Amino acid sequence: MYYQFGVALALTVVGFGIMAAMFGLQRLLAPNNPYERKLMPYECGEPPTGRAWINFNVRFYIIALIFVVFEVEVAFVYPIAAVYLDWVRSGRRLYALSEILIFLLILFVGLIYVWVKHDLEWVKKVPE
Amino acid sequence: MQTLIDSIIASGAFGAHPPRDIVGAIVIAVMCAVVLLGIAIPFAGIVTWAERRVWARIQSRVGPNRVGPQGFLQWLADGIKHICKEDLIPAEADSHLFKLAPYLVMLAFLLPWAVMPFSSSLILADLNVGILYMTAVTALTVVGVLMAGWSSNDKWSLIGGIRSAAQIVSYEIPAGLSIFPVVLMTGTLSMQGIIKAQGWAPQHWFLLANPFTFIAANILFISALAEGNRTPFDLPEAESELVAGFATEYSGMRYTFFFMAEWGNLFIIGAIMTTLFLGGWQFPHVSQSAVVMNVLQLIVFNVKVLFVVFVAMWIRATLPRVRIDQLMTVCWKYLVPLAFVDMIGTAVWVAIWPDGNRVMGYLMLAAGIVLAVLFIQRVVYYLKRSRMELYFRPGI
Amino acid sequence: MSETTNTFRTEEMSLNMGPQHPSTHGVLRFVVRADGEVMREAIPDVGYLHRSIEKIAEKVGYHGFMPYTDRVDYVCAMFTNQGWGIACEKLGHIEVPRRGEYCRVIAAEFNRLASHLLSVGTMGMDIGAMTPFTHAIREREMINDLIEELCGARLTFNYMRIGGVAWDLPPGWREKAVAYLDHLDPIIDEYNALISFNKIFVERLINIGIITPADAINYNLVGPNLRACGIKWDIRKDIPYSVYPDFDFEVPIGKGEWGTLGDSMDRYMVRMREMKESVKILRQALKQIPPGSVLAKVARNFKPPAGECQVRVESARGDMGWYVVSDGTGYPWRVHVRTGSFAAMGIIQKLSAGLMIADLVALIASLDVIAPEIDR
Amino acid sequence: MEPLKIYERVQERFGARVLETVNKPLDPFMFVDPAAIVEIAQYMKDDPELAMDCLSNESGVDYKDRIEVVYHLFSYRHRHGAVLKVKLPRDNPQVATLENIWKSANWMEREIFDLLGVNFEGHSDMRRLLMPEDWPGYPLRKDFVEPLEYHGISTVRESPIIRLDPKAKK
Amino acid sequence: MLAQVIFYALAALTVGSAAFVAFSRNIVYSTFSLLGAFMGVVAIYVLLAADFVAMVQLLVYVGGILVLTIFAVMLTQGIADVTVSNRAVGTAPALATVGIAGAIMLYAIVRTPWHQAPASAMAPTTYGIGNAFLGDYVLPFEVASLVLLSALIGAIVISRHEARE
Amino acid sequence: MGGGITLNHFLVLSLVIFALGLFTVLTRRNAIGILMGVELILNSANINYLAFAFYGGGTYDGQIFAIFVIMLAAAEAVIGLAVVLAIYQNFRTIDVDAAETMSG
Amino acid sequence: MSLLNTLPDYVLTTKTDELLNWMRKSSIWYMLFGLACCAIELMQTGGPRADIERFGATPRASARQSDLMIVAGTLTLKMALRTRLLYDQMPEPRYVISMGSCASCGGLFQLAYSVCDGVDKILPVDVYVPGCPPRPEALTEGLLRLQQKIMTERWLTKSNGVPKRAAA
Amino acid sequence: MSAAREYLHNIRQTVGTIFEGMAITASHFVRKPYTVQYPDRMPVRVQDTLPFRYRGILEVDLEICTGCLACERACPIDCIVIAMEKDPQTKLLTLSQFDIDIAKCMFCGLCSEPCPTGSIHHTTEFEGADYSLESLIRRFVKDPVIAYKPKKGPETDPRIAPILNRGMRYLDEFAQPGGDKPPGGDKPTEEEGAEESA
Ligand code: SF4
Ligand code: SF4
Ligand code: SF4
Repeated sequence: MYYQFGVALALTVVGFGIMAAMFGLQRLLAPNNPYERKLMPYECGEPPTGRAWINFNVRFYIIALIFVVFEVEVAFVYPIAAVYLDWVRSGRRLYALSEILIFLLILFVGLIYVWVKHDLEWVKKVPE
Repeated sequence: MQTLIDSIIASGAFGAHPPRDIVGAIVIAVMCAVVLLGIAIPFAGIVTWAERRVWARIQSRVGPNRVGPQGFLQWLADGIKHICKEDLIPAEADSHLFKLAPYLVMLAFLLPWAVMPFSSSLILADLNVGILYMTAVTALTVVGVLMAGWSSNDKWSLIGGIRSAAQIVSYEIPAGLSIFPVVLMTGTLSMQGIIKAQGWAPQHWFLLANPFTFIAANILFISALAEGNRTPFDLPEAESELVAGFATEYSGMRYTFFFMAEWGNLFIIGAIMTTLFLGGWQFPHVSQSAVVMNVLQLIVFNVKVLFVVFVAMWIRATLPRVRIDQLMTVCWKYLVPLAFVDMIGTAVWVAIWPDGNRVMGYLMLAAGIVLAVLFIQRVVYYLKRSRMELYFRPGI
Repeated sequence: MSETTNTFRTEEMSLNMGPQHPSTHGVLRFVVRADGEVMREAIPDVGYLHRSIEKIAEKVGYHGFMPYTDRVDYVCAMFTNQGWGIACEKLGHIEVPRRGEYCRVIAAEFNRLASHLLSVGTMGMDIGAMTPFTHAIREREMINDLIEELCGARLTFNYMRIGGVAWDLPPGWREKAVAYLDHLDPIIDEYNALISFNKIFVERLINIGIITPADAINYNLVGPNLRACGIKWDIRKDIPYSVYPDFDFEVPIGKGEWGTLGDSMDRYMVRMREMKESVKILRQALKQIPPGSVLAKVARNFKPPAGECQVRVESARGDMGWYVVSDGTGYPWRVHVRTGSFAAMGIIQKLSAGLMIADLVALIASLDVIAPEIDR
Repeated sequence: MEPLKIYERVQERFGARVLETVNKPLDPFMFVDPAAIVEIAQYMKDDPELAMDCLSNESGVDYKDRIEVVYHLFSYRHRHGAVLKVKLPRDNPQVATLENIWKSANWMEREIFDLLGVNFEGHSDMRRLLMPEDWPGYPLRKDFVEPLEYHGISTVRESPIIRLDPKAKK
Repeated sequence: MLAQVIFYALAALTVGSAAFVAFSRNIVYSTFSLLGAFMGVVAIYVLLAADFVAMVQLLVYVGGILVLTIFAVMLTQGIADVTVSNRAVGTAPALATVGIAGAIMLYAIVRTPWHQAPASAMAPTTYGIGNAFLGDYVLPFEVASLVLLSALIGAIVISRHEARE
Repeated sequence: MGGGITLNHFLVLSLVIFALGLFTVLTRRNAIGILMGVELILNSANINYLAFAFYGGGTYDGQIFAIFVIMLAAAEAVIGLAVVLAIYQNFRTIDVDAAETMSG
Repeated sequence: MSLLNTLPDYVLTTKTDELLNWMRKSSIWYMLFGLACCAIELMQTGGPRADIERFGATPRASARQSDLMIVAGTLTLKMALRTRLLYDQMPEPRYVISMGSCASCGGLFQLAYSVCDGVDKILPVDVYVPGCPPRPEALTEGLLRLQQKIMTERWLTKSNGVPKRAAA
Repeated sequence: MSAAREYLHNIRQTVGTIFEGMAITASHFVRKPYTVQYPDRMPVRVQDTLPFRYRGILEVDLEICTGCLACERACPIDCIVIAMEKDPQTKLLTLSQFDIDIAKCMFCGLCSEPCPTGSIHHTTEFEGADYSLESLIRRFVKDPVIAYKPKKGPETDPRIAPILNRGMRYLDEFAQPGGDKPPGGDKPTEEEGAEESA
């Protein structure tokens, strides 16, 4: 197993090595004379107004909240999904099935809740 | 992998009693380099060229055809041009993160190649959590994209980055859920294991194993498109709204890496689909020699992958783009519940027929054929309607 | 969840869309005040293409101004030509030969087809579908070939003259034109099936930028934008000019089948239907074009008597008003063009509140604004 | 209804504040008192007989001694139109805005202000529409002279063709 | 000895990023360096033959919690002024506390004679965990889903309710 | 785990991470910063679990505990960040002390 | 180029230069920069009939990734300032094609008060394409001219960072 | 339960329309690309496929230019410059300069309309891209030439006659005021094949 994950490590190292090499080549070949106007933020040819580091809409945040919960749930289901077949083969199918069903349904309730509470909708109207 | 290393040591290429781990490291590094330089990066490039050609043909154009035969080297030209381009870092940008972001995005593009099952024995590392690994590392893109969007200190980039991040994370859920049917039916997470559980004939593929897996395959494909920022979900680089999304400020090589990662991910999407649902490298056992078989399997695998990639391009050339709220609606109100139901259904199915149901496979195959016939009928209909002269040569 | 964002406003950001921005056709600029994805308002900023054509009219004579009218609205230059021609003829009391009028109508309707094709094509492009756009461009190219053969230019035609047209139909041209129309009909249907009825496309357009009929009139919207609000009004029918009374054709109006009456989808569909109508008109015109001369006698230094007039022609973007004041010399005293896009731009700020940035793009495309028509 | 009839109707309603009705063969029009333009416009919009629900065109003309603002009204209900004009002094011309009656006046008046310098009182935002904010003068006036350069960009360009004999110039 | 190299490299990565998280004055930098810490920990898990746990860590921490944190930072910070101005506890006392606690634990660690079994063979851990979930640990497993549900609902309620004021 | 890497290595490593996390928790006034510290601490705890499971003759209990810890960490993060959002929405700041004073 | 001749590995450099130039010239990404009537012809140049993508030229939305700015149309004074900024924001090497008489010298709008007569007043122009508007093939020809120009550039011998332009 | 029906309806509609769209795009794979592979890979030069009326770059046949200056006067933007001397005793006009600024020209055709001999006319040539503005000025007079004097009756000079015919044919293209023509006109038919290029 170490060898197998070692591959992942090696991939990272080698890949970054390749990237670094390309950057070196670019430094060798590409022209480079920055000046102040060239480095202005690109905004369709207008001088930019206001700073770009603004706080964005809260919707994305809610989505992320919901996402994390379901992500954990997905992580939990993996092992039992992996062994489910063995359990079925060894005749304890109803037991295993009910396990999975209960687990999933409980979280499905969560999804329904979020749904009916309109937390999945996007805000369209912004009253002044 | 170990066997290979052992054989190398036995051959005494590294002297009598070399330290085993060092040799292993060297071998692995070399193989990684081969895979990256020989397969990953060229495929990423070739996919861009192919996409431009396919797209052009659909739009009754020709597409790039000057660099090399049929413009085959277009991707190389693009790359080298970008090497020769100036590399700008905007003054207001946060230069450290700005430089770091491409590495992260590339990382998410590099790691999946470790478990890419090219053939029965051509695989860098057959992790026994392979598919889980695949989904986990592709999630790394989000951080890189957010970093790029934020550090550029440019409004378009920020919106693009955040859109992209929200989109990728949301669609990870249906993607993850729609993998489970296969896991439930095979009881393994390793890529090779999943492929070995299928046969070479279409009715033995998981795509047609039963209705639930069919739905799961579609859900996975859609979610994968969304995670790869492909049309109809290409909001982050929606050219008509946000100029170029989170990559607006990037130029030269750094931009190329985003570019490469995006199109390379297309290949990875294809690989996942092929492995899970299209029977991977499975090929009838026509020859005794392992080499021949491996070559055949390699070809089969790549053909299937490229077909999936082609479908993605085709969709891109057909569909318009959805809006951000519709994006979320599709994900949370359609795909996720469907995936839930689908998974439960598969669980029941497996509980009833633990070893699969052969008859169903043939039924599904028949249904698929009917669908294809209908489709071709429509195509012929449109060809008849608009009198345009037919033309079958692939290139021009 | 909506209350949340009411009480809790995330910080506003002001975005610059344009002047160089893929979605804004030509050089428009919008200052968008957005909250995340949702816009508070989009303030149009025009004038990046103000070429002072109205002033130039006072420097070059009546004849010399004809090529400039091409540039007032280059997407459908035939109508600007026609408008200027009709205005001058009205001022100078010139009678245009019937065949000339027919040539004008034929050229103009072909141009309307081209213009609508471009409009629906860019609509598709802004929604994100590239293929319909290129297909529309392909059809445009064919129309360009026809018009090129007629008047020698693809875009800036300078086809019409005061008192008629400069070139008669070349031999064999009518057959080609009819053949093209036969080709175009199925293409329009195919185009509909490809994009217009696509679920995603419809969902993107319905209930976006709804204009009530009262608003439409109050803001002086014209042409397809006005008809999309359910008002059956077409200069060609209601204040007939040229030889339009000879033809029978429908005036398609918005029905709001998909969403609400007067939303972007209606505007889009009205254009699609108008193309069909133009095809109808063209078939009749090409059939019943009379023989005769195409150009009336007009002095080289054309000096209309002092006076003023306003003529209205139905261009592809709707009622285009030419207000010309002559002082009896060879140079017009004042020329003012009132165009459809100008009014359409005026209403965008009102419509944009509460839309998303992506919707703004769709809205602009559906109103079919063309920069030079606004700025002139 | 015929334009002339419309003018009569307005005239008998407003009497002296309608200065004169010019019956040109092409488009007859009517000069009104700039002070009364709002009332007259409001009346013409509200009166059921006239029902001018659309201000289809508003433009300004610079006659060397005065500036005229021309309103082309139109009624979609009765399908008839009318032309109003107001005479304004050339230095600091001012007239009340019609923005509150017809929304379409908003941009047209901005354009007139931009190009002719007519100041519309009560207009919601009286900014330049087409020209840059820092543009000198009003281009459509007859005595407008083009500035030689703008932000360092010279606005004149010599023809690259050198005429061999100056006397042949027309 | 390659194993040692790798181990120390990973440990250095983890500790380094963690230190950056702790000491950086720029909240955005700390957030992004959290990524390094998590990745390092993932690798450490792998070294400890817990491949499945490592993947879950990658999935949940990097893919989920980190993204959520970044969102939170971007949402709440007036990001122009990111430096955390004055600290709750002064740096010195904090260092002292941490130092003392650390020293005690270090002492405990080195002094305790841990019974060390020889490193167990690399069994694929997924099945073991799965069987345990369906077997002995079935109750915690179901409770976990309840916890997640309550977390979801709670989060939604909080973030909405508070805003209604 | 060959190569002379013993249990103590991992324990010390986790100890260091724990210390850093503790330091973060102590010194940050920024609620998000505190949460980040907590995450670090939980990670170090997990390393301990796995280390003991690994060197303690490979039963799966350690790993299962680790997974539950991760789950709890996720739940905690979700709730915590929701609270952060709520505080921010009400007080436009996430300075913990400030929030306390203002809520009083 | 005297500097070039002094190089010992003259052949090597020139061959590499040729290779680089060949690659660069066959992947010219132009910025979507339609200003006026010519913009329509620019669109149609990208369209099916005269498909300019055959030469590897694709439109880009962002100036950061584009090599070529096709000034297609009338450049008003109000727009000129923005154009300059956009040009500044393109990374080098960057090229400019002036499409149509307006962009070249103001064309028929030299009479106008609000038009900047010619883009060459604010930018260095590489290729002028006459026409009003130039038909797509004409623009394609302009692109080919630009490619010829690129082929004459020298890369391995740089002076102050910017590649030396060979005399056109 | 209309909500559920709508839910399913949405799915069905989406799938159906996408199916249609994919069919159309698929059908385009086997259609002929519309591209004309300018400049090299095409059977016939684009210039030759353009119609006779195409307003390309201007061309002047000095042999038949009468020096009447009509074109210079007609051009709205003065991009034609003609200079002449009149020889006092022979009363012959000598064209010493005939320059057209192609960079400025707007290809409107107003100049070729009044030309009595069709000497100034538009060609189907459009390739004029160049690196400098100066090279875009067309200077037709190399060394001064005697202006053409239109004769009564047909042109006899075999060198000039074909040119004059071409010029006259070019003029014929323009509609004559009041001239009565049968429908379709009786024009030379060089311009066939504009569609073949498609
Ligand atoms: S050159 Fe001619 S076509 Fe091009 S922008 Fe200028 S006026 Fe329009
Ligand atoms: S074509 Fe028009 S612009 Fe050109 S020279 Fe002739 S008249 Fe002048
Ligand atoms: S070209 Fe024709 S119009 Fe011009 S001077 Fe010569 S003859 Fe007269």
